[in-house]
Amino acid sequence: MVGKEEKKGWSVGQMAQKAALDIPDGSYVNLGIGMPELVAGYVPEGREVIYHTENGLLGMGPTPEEGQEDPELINAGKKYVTAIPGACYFHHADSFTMIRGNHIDICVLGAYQVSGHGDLANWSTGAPGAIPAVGGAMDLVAGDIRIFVISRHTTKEGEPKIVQECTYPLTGKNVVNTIYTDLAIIDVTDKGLFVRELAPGITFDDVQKRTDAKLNQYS
Amino acid sequence: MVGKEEKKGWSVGQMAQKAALDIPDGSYVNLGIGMPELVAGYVPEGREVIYHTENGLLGMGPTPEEGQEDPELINAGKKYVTAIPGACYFHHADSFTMIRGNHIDICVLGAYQVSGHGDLANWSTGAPGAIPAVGGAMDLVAGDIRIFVISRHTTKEGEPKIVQECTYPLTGKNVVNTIYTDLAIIDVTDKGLFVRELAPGITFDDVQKRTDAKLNQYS
Amino acid sequence: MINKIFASPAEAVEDIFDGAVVMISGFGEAGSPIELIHALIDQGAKDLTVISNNTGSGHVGLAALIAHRRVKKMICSFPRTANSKVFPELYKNGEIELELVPQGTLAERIRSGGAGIPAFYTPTSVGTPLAEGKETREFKGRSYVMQHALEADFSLVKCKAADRYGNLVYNKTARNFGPIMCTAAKTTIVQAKQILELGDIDPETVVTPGIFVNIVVKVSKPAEESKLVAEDRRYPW
Amino acid sequence: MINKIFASPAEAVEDIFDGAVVMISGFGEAGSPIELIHALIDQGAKDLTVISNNTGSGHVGLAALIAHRRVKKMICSFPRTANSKVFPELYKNGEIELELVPQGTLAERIRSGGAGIPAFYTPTSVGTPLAEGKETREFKGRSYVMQHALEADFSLVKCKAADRYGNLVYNKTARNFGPIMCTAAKTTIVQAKQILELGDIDPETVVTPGIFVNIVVKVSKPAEESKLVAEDRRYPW
Repeated sequence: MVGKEEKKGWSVGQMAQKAALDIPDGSYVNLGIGMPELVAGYVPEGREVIYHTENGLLGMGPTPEEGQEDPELINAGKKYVTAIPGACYFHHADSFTMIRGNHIDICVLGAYQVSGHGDLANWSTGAPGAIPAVGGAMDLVAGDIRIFVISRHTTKEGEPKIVQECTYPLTGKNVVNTIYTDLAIIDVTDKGLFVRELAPGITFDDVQKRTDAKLNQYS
Repeated sequence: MVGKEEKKGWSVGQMAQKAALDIPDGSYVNLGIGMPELVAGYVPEGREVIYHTENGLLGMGPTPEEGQEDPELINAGKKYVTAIPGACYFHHADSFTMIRGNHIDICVLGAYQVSGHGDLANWSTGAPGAIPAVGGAMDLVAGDIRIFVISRHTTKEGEPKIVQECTYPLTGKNVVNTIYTDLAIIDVTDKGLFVRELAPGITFDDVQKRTDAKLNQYS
Repeated sequence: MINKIFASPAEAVEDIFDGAVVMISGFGEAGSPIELIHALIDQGAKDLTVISNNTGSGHVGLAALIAHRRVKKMICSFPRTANSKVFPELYKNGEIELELVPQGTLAERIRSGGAGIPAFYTPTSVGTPLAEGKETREFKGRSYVMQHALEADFSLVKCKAADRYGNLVYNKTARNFGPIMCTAAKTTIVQAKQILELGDIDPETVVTPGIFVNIVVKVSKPAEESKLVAEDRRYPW
Repeated sequence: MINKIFASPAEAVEDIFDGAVVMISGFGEAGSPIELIHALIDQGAKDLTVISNNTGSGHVGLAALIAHRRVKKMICSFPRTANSKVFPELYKNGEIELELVPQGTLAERIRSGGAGIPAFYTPTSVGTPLAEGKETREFKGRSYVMQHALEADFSLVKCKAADRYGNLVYNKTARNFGPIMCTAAKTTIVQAKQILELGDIDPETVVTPGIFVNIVVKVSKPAEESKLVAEDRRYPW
């Protein structure tokens, strides 16, 4: 579709910051592996947000200092973490009670593809020979938790990731609420995709050109 | 059927003792309210038996000394109890995981009626205007837990409680393993009811006369 | 900042509305949030559906709520206990509805409500009057009954100690239905004997994670139901 | 007398038979009972179906069990992780079966197996390839997939401390699948860093009640999987 990636738009840190701004004070938040983990670093001062990691910790804190790592205190991405005062540990069935029972408020995930109706594909490219691995992604999107997707707007090859219909196997149908890319913040609504904010120097047409699904503007 | 109750046969304490003898060392046991509670007092020396009470305690100990009662440490019959070293507390869903999941080995219950196929009726007389109340009885008999019934052989009016078919609403179908009465120990088998032991001075015919269901003798 | 501590039982129950479904913890008096129930009586909400194992004793707590005709329907496993007078009377007169549920099924339905499981199969009650009208199904040659999740608008729960995040620990067999009821309501309201600082509860020993709790109120000396019943006290006094 | 303490991992796993279904606790290396798995490799049982969240790392623990061709089928949620080499290789060659289950569904299926619930409905995976061939059903206008319980012949679990009744406590996020796997096996075998006297574990803080545990063995200094993988160790050494 579009050639090389351009230097305009938000950095990854800025994308994380935009997502963080949409997390209200007092929220219970699950952050997916990778780019979503950055969001924790940008929550505005004065907001208290509690992080859940599905492997059994509510009240996840930052990465431990060197030498303080505990192989039995990790997050869902198997990285070393810490626990804040007021944290608690629990087993996997209780952890997914928090997820499936809609007790978590917001989940931030990465994506291979998001469709025009908010379908999400983020667990398998469906490529022959690939080892399928799903983890907790399907559980996180199955309930009424608000789903934020944070992702570059296009693939490394410049292919759109926001598509009319996903071609990769779905994680869930009609589950994404908002998409944060390097070019724009896009809300998924009953009436389609609406661009809520554009990155500096980016026009609506720039974004539409790099998007397979039809975009709309709030009037 | 038969007139007055006779003085022959086992006392209530002896009935409890007979049931206790059939509880192997190391068993996890749930005791119903009333006569079943007596069984705990007769477990032979050297056997370690762990008592479960479905309101959230494994390792229930004896009645507390006077003045030591805690209204937040009770059994399923709402009586004051104690907890032994090695006990633990848990919530109701976990408690019934122990029951429904067949982790409890033996449950001793009272009965209104037991049928010739081991059907049990012990929660409602079905009388019009009676307030139905089921508690945990149906859960206790639903799995593969061995069910001991401890009961007088007949009602106060001399009516048989071991009947061909229960006339009271069922607690469970084909659930009872052994019946301990003042007259006999009766095993419920695929081939019918078998008298395993007679109380002193009681003949097989004495028992059959006071029983509506057909009894058999082990050959 | 997260601070779930409210100043009084009255403030804690303020939003309970007419027609609400309310879960109330406790097994007999153990774990029954008597001060929250009394605050609810004062507040006045009516036509409630109450989910609780029993129906209360004497004329205090849940029994008093029922006596004041605030409860349209009880969902419970054991509506008659030694000192339960109010419910049986109303029930015999056809003035209150009853959905009788085996105790383990009641617990599992509540747990399912909290866990986002709409329905499950259980062997409990197969072949009994309590399975009548319910869907049954065989798995591996055995019969099971399908049961639906229970969810509530509010849960009223008693615990031993809480912190401002809503993390809870309980006391002995007063734990009973508390932890699962906390998960199954839109708004969970808890009375705690003690309020602790964040971190005072060892993260390994938290029984109810704060995510399941919305409102905590300190009641440092809760009334003992059995004493009130023995004195034949009636709420409101 | 009840004494569930066995002398060695070798004795603890002695009865595991060819074709057995074995649950193995752990999320990555946290909570993985590596000494029990190594004892199982030495013991020789084969054609196993293993239920575990991952498939192990490097050539130790679960990855080594798979490398020795003892595992016929894996039931897991995430079979590829950074250092997972053995499973992907065998899987690509069609030498091992895989049943891929979403993580929360895996947990709930195990919990159901332990709780005597044969099947339940979940919203997870509706409309995805993992729901294909499964029964779906609507409740209150939403679609759910029916999922069956998972049960095992044996569970291998790691914990922090145990007593002779089999009461267990865990360490931090190494708890993960341990408590539910303890409930879902005919025989639950646990390796504990510490053995405590009865009563040393506060009855309010027991995580796994002893009723769910059959065998406990002390492994005071369990190997750290990540270190072994970094050193490229292979079991048996």
